[in-house]
Amino acid sequence: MDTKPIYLDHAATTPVAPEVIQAMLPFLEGAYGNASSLHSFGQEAKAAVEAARTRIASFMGARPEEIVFTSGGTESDNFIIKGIALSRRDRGNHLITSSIEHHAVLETCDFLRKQGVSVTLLPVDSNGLVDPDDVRKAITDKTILISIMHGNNEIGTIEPIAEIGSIAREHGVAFHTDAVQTFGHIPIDVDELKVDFLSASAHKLHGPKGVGLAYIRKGMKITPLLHGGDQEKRRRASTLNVPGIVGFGRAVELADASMHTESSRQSALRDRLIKGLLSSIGDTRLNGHPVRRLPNNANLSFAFVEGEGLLLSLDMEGIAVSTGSACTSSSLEPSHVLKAIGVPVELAHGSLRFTLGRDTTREDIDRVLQVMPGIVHRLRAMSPLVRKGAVS
Amino acid sequence: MDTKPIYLDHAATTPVAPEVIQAMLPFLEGAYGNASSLHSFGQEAKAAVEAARTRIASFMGARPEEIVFTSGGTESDNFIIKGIALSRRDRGNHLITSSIEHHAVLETCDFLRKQGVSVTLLPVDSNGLVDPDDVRKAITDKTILISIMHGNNEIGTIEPIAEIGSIAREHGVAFHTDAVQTFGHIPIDVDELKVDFLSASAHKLHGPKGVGLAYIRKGMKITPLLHGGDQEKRRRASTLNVPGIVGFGRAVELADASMHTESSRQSALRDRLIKGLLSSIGDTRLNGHPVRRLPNNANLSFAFVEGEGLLLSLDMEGIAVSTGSACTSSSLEPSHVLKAIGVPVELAHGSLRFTLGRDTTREDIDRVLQVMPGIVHRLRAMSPLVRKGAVS
Amino acid sequence: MIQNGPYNEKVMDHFRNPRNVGVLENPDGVGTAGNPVCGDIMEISIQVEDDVIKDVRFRTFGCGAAIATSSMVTELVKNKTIDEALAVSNRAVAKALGGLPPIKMHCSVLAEEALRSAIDDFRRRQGKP
Amino acid sequence: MIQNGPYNEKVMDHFRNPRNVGVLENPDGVGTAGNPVCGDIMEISIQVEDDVIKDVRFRTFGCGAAIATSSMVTELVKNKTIDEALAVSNRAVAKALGGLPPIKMHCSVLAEEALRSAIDDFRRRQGKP
Ligand SMILES: Cc1ncc(COP(=O)(O)O)c(C=O)c1O
Ligand SMILES: Cc1ncc(COP(=O)(O)O)c(C=O)c1O
Repeated sequence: MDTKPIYLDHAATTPVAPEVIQAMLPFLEGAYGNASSLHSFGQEAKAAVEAARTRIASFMGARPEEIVFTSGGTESDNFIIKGIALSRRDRGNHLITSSIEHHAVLETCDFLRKQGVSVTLLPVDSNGLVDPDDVRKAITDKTILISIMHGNNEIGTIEPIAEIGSIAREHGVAFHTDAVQTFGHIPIDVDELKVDFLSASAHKLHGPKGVGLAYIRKGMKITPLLHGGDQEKRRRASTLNVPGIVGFGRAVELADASMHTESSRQSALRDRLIKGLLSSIGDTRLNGHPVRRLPNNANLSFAFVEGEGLLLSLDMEGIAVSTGSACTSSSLEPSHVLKAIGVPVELAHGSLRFTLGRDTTREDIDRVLQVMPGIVHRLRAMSPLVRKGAVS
Repeated sequence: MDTKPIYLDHAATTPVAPEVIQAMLPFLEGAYGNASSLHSFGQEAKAAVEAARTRIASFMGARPEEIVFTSGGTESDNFIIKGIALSRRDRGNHLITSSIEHHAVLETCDFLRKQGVSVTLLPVDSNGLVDPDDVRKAITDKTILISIMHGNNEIGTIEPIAEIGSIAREHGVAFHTDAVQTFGHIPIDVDELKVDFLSASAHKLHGPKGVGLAYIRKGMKITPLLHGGDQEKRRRASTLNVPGIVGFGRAVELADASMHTESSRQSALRDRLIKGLLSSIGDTRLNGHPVRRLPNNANLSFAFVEGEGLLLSLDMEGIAVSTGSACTSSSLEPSHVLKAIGVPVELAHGSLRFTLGRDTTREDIDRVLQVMPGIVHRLRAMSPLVRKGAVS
Repeated sequence: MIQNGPYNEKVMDHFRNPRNVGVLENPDGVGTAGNPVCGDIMEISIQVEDDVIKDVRFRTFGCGAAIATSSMVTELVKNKTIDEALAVSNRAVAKALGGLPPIKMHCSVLAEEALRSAIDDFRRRQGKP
Repeated sequence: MIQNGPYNEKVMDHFRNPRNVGVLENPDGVGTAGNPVCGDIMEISIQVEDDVIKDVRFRTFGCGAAIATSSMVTELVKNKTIDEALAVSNRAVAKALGGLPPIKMHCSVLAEEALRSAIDDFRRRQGKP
């Protein structure tokens, strides 16, 4: 392809910002010390880690000591959910979560279920919203944790976290939110959201892959997932990923500076994309909430065709999108999220997720709008599901 | 300080090789795709990951699909030991390990002990060697895993892994070795060592921090530690750390090329250091095996003084060393390893670990030999443990 | 073969330029395999003269591999006798495409099934068992 | 204060150039605290004239903080009356050093203890309670 590639899969991962790479390089090149070492090499690394921790904590209204660095969103989700299940075993064995969580939450809950923990999977409405009242009703005296994601990675719906947080507090139940998709994209304040635990991952906000964080509210006891050395106040062992953490810190700084303008800029482009696709291609629907959605997410289903064919056809045009969450794109199952919001299975198979980023321009969107109708038309012409004359 | 800093703490972490940084940069800059994504960005990332996997597998005599990338040595140790304890729960609940393992193994075993698993901690001799016969005797019909480290991170002793592997096979017990300190430093072949599981960490061989591997012999079932997406054939979820993995691959390539010459070069320098210190400073002993030791490790105890004072004094001279394992350097306890080999506690407090690397020169060693006697003398002069006239 | 995507160049060629797309006006046999709930459905129609498949068309709802295997199976059986066509296994289809990712091998099975189903339909119409 | 090591500049200064190292020839009181098994032992000897600590020396086996706190406590009590010296708390020692890492606060406690032990010894020798 001759034209500049257009990356519209920012929910899968984002380009590392040049400023982030610049911030990381000194810690790859010269300042390579182990942050646990007492000598100057170590202390230089440690100072950089603590600066990043302070920066990130202040961004989310937390205290530095409430941040535990991890290897990513998956580890944070596993750490928090398993850690609470273990540390509160004597208080109960019931978890509440939603049916549209990321697999890092759902599979962890599934694992715990096999260990004898009972799990309530709350339904969502057709826009993907959890009803806070459902949460209230699901709480029992055995409930030890509620885990509801902040923004959904597939359909972009933003959940009523603060409302659920109030309910959790009323009942004295710990509350976790997977904020991997929202962190750095929309404002987050752990006190306003009333969360006790939060997961985030640097590579979703133009930071490096392989680093994330678990926010653990002061006073909350939790069993570690990684046992070993004394790092992170004995909450997460292993040599600190200094360049990764420094990069995460810089990425948060950049997000902080641009979040406000980017979120309105991207929302406008997102809406242009959604309106354009819905109007130019028949038998197409938008998935997720029309308004309460991530600024960068457009998820649509195109009847009669299968998503992978659309994805490959777009890829041939230099346009990168996703058929669902990247981590399950090799699965044959249609998305559990689309299923949960009631998209018929055949239609779910024909879904695409476009996720915009800081680098996305209006020209990019217009190019998608230009090529999509032809691609859908070509695949529909091949599809046995199209009744003759059903689609032009 | 005016002189060039001398880094002699390679067991804590190593400088990232310039070639490794060069290999990583393209995957931070342009090729930032998520390796699970179907589009070209994703497939480019995936191809790079698979090339690294193949490279690393061949280095250790394994098949690519036997390698699971993790966030480091600690995660690999936790994953393997907890994963086997869970997946073989119906076959038994007994683990065998040694008293000189890294905390990532010991603390994991401790955690499992609290969950009802029984753990045999084998002693070591005064050189730090595990007796294979002790392993044999400890095996019961409930034993599900033996975990003995390849090379000790504090005193450098290399354990008789192949012998223990034979015994494990005879008894049909799975066998894990923590090879974090040996990987890339001495030859490793999983078939010759007769291991079923192995842990390694890239930052110990001039690779990046935050990436490691778990070797899992074909056919061995194991419960994941990180549940979530479909990555790593469902053995370890989370977006792959593409630049980290690529860097790990390059680091292994470099180690492969230089290991042979480096191991004899470093052994010679190490011996020069040990002999020099023993001869110029009285009341000093070498810890660990005189011959079966890591090429880059010298661990010595200096009577009457405390290690941190030595470390800080050396740091003031621009020389970076460690008092034990970096991850516990903030602890007040003397090293469990020195205790296990019978070093009296007061003496253990006065121990230093010098670990050499590819960048270590003879001049570096000579400079240490030049400054150490004065440093020890100065601290001894302050020490109430020195009987008048006991030390010059 | 170095692949830049999930599929090799041959698969991508058949995905990009599928052969024999469509439905025959007056087919002698039509068969389908798969179902849309599973995300794959293939429809093959054949025209048979003197026991030879003179023309063949397919329509597929499915992933890239599903489209490519349908396309390839039509190529492989065109101008073959019915018996020769029945001997075309799913492995032969996958092989002709230069290989498929393991997770996509089921698509080649579907292609084989759709073809057999079309031949069954042809035989039924002929009054054969 | 920006620190480049585990300790601030003041602590490092006292580690590098400890004040009043050694043992007095004819002390009026000697005290120790800690024990080598724990990795810290301090010994303080004092010379007292008219209830004033005229001279003081220390020897320490221990970490950088242990050495620095010993050094600082000798500075703080030199030329103080016994009562003034007894009023020097471990927090005062840590504060005079510009702060210690939390994990090292026990060193300042040891320094206080060694001093009190030396004063106790002095009083014992004086026949006081
Ligand atoms: C909502 C959500 N949670 C968790 C994760 C897992 O994060 P990571 O892949 O960094 O482990 C992701 C992304 O993959 C996500 O979108
Ligand atoms: C023997 C050994 N095992 C495990 C580890 C843990 O590795 P990491 O810090 O990369 O998690 C280390 C080093 O810290 C080690 O030396």
